[in-house]
Amino acid sequence: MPKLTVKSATLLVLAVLIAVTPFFFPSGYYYRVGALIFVNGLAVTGIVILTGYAGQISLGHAGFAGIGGYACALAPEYLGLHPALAMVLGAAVSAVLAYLVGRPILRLKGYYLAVATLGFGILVSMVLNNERDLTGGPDGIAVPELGLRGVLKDWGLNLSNGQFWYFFCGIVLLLGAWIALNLYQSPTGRALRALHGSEVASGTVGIDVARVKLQAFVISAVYASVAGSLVALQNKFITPDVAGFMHSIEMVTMAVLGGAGSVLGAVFGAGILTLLPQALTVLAEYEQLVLGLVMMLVMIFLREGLLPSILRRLRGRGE
Amino acid sequence: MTLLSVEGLGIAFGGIKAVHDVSFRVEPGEIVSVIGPNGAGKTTLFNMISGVYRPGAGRVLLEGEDVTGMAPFRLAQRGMSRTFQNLQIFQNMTVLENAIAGFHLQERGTVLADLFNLPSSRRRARQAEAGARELLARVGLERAADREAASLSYGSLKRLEIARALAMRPRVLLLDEPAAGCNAVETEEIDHLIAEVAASGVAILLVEHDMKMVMRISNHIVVLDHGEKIAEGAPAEVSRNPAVIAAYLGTEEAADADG
Amino acid sequence: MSEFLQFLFSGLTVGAVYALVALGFTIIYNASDVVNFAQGEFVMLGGMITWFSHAAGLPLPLAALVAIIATAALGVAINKLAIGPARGAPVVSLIIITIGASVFLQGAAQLVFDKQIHSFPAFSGDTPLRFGGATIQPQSLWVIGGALVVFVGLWLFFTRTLLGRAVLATSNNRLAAQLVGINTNFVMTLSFALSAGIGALAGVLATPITLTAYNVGIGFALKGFAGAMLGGMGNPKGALAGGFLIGLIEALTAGYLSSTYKEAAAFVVILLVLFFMPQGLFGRRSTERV
Amino acid sequence: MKKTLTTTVPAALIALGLASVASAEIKIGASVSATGPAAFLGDPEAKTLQMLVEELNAKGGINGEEIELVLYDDGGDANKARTFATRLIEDDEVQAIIGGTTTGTSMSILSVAEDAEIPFISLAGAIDIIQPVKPWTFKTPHTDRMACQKIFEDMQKNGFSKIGMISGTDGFGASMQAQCKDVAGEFGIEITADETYDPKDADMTAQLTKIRNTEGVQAVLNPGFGQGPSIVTRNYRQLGIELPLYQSHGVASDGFIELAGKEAAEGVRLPGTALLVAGLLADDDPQKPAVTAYKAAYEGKFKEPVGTFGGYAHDGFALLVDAVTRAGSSEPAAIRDALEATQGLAGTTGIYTMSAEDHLGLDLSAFRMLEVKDGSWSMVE
Repeated sequence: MPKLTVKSATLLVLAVLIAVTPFFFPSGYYYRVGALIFVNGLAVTGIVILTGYAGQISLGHAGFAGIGGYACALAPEYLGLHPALAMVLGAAVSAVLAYLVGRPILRLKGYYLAVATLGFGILVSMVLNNERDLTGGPDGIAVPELGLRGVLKDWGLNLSNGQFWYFFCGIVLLLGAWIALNLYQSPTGRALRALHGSEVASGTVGIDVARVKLQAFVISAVYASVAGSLVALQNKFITPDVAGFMHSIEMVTMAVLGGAGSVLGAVFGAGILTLLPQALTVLAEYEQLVLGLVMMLVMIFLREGLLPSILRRLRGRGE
Repeated sequence: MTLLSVEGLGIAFGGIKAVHDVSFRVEPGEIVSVIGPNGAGKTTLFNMISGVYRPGAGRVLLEGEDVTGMAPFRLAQRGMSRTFQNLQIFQNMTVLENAIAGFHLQERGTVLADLFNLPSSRRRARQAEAGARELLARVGLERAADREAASLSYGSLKRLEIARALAMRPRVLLLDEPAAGCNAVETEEIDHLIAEVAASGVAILLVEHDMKMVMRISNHIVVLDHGEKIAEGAPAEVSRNPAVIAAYLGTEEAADADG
Repeated sequence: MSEFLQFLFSGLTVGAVYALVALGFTIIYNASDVVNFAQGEFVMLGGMITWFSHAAGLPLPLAALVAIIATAALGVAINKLAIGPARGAPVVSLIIITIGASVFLQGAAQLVFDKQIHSFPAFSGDTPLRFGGATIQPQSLWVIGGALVVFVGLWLFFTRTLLGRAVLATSNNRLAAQLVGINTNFVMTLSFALSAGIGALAGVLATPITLTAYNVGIGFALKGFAGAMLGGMGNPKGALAGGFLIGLIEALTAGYLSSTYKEAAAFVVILLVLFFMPQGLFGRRSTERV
Repeated sequence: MKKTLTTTVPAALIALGLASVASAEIKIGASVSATGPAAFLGDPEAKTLQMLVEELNAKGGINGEEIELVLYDDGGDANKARTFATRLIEDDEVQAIIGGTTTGTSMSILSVAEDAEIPFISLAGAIDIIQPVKPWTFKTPHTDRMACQKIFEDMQKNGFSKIGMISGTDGFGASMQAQCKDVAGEFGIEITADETYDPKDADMTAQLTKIRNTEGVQAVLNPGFGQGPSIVTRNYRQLGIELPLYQSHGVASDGFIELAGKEAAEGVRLPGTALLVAGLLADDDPQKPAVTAYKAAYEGKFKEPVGTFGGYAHDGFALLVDAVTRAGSSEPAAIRDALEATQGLAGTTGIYTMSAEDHLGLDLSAFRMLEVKDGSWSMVE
């Protein structure tokens, strides 16, 4: 068997998944779920870079998703920007903010880093909740149409709303995965993983630990921001929930559940946690109970995450 | 010109002087060993020189420039590298990647190039990989290149750490017990490697418990006891120094006999 | 002046609850290096079980006792079933495990009890006490007194009893503690029981003021966590001071600045403290060994 | 949370789309916030809908056809609500949707429903939901603005012109706070103190002290739901503030009196619905039958007091049943047209008369000014 690199294998699996699964969709609703999985997968890919590669924790990344989302609501209205440009602006604002906040925060480690990022996320969501005149407050705010679907229609590609967002988010996820995989094998990615392995040793080989940590933080913030923008544009509506504490936790859980070290694991984790509430609707009140149980069991028994554990077991059987 | 000079270095933890007023110099191509009984402050001294701890007193000069308390990565940029007594290997990476990480200063470029896999990024990575493979061959680990670093034996990890430290082509190299846990053959290999590196003009500062090795390869020896320098000089001089015998060699032999 | 006093009372009342939660955090953190995000659920359970037992006919003191014992048992179970098996896992995994426990307990509480808001009578009536033009509910004194008593109790326990010293020894160096014959498993069990019990006590004392429902835990957990962090993780004195400080900052911000950003003030202060004193107000700086 | 009446584990597979149930003729979808921060509102809504569907089917359904309710819990999350709305329409193929406990979730659902041309009855307060009028969207609760108007009317009658407000920062409180500030001028009322609290706060004496110390305040208004208003009411009495306290319809339930304590709640006024004073309604009151029937059924079944929010769900369902009955068809378009033609339907909240311009169909008269007297709700003359 010709040896595939992790990068091409991951991209291939994702591309096939995105292209082939729609043939098995019984209804349009599944496009919606697929699109959500891709968007979550994108945000979680950012967490993979921060947590999986660089070993840093953030319990506040939903804050960046909030910034990305609200940029798409506010920039078109106040700055007259096209929603697509608003998304870019949101990413830029998130990057700058991540840079400014990250510099002091990333000196902290472990639980201290966790609480600092958590505080940051809560502050963002508080602003979105409280600045009602600007953000619409807890009730949320409308987001303009991206308009790309109309353009595609003019070109003769007629997609339903659900289909359009499924494929659009799928393509953005592929792009995000490609970038994350590039980073993994690159000098910067190596530096990130090195500092994960040993911060002290990283210093002695000349890695500016503070700087590369900050790079990882900024990059992952951009991922979260773009994901937030995609949710907002897709829903044409956004509420501060997107920046909430529970959303931050959800992102980290998805990453760690799937296997924080790999992009495919991230998408896998995003898939599981996105599908879980959809599958559990039948089990009525048990949703929270099951979710909590899954979180605990996976972390206790499959420490490296679901996907790596499954792959290892498969490989073990194969050999 | 003196490559590394240490002047009156000292540090205290919670009121206890771990290292006090230690001075010495290391010239290019020279191997200087720091010896002393357990707890004499050798590793603490190393940590201060290499910027892991900020010294409470004294100065560290690198090529005449004051680098006291400078962050390790800046020291690395100025040509100082080190290994660790209790191994600081990137356990989450392969052997080859560990060695490549040593080339960080040569291979790093802009993040954007790395994110988009631009030719410049690939070229840098390729060059680093070639250099890393060469180094692994030099320390005899070329066959283990693709293994997880965590799966290597202790002796191999020691060599890997030296390879990583050499990757950045340091002018000053600090080795903290490079032969600890190695068998006789491995120790001899490391011996040769150190001599070879020194011969190329690198200043080497060594902490080592293997007295035979120390006596064999050192040009100069600094003896610490209770954080203070009690003697220094050529190996032959030091080994005859009664204070050293009393404070160090005696206890060390006793310890060796015990265990 | 009476205005300031009123803000002070408000801050102390809320701060005492935070302090109790922070003390609970501290005990578990000391014994196991785990920050237990489910700490807030212990408060919730303390309140909910007391309400439930009381409504089922038990006299209030007995209902409270049942709640504290049941919650302590749950704390032990969480240690045995979820945190013990994950010993040595990275911080992220431990965070997710304890948040998982928190989500699980909430899910269980809404099934076992309900989703309504509940309360039970204050211990010493509802007639407010007056001091210098300001008023305070008698129940507030119960909560503040509770926080102080628990703190002094813990202090005596840790400094004056052999068992307490064993806990401290375990927190300093688990292996060494085992070597000198301390049963570290028992110490862990004890710590979780104690921590959960204190959380439940906070719920019992505070519910007549704050009311309770299945989802009130996470709010207490965040504030208590922030308080513990502000004071310096792992230091009971810090936890007490940090908890009260957060309460006071909130009340004074609400009183003198803006109630809209009262929550923000607490988090801004925490961020500032972390930036400038990364070990918190009372924490000790640690040196990494290499 | 899907709850068909026969819930089995194999149904989990069905929910994943491997098969689909198609037994009932009329399929109604619902997405409410039975958990999460708005669970206090959404939980009674979910219970009410389940209860009413069961009751109706026991009586033989509508025009002889059974009703199937597909109920999901969106946890108050707008993004989830949109997913469930998509699922209800595309996968469950429902003919109408009731739900949207909060304004945010309602806005999410309505955009899906409008696109798919499925009638949607929202249970949330904001006026934006039905203004401008959207062809497929209706709602049952009064708008926040109407609640403000009702309260200010009463204040005006009592000669108050300067008031203090203390609002929750949750969606309900924040939205009503904004509406009240907007409409206050029309009643010659000036808001001289404007404070807020977090829905999880345990003590509001700091904010109330500030209001008390504000020059010239004659009354205080507290928009909010959940435990916040109960704590505000207790703190209010603790501080010995003698000014009249107005609460919002957000706490219009017997539970409020219980939580705030009878003593503390004494004298509190709020705009409520007939539901709270079922026993006090005149026998010829057109709302009496609906109100008493619902109250008896709900309190009998769930052993907890009825509240305004469950009432919204009751009315949403009643509107729908009425529309389907009149339309004689379960086609979404026919249901929509019939909904818009609703005339004089007496619900628990008020008497609904819809039109092409008005998809709420209530006026201020539906609100009754209530006051706590001797520990229970009474009507203010």
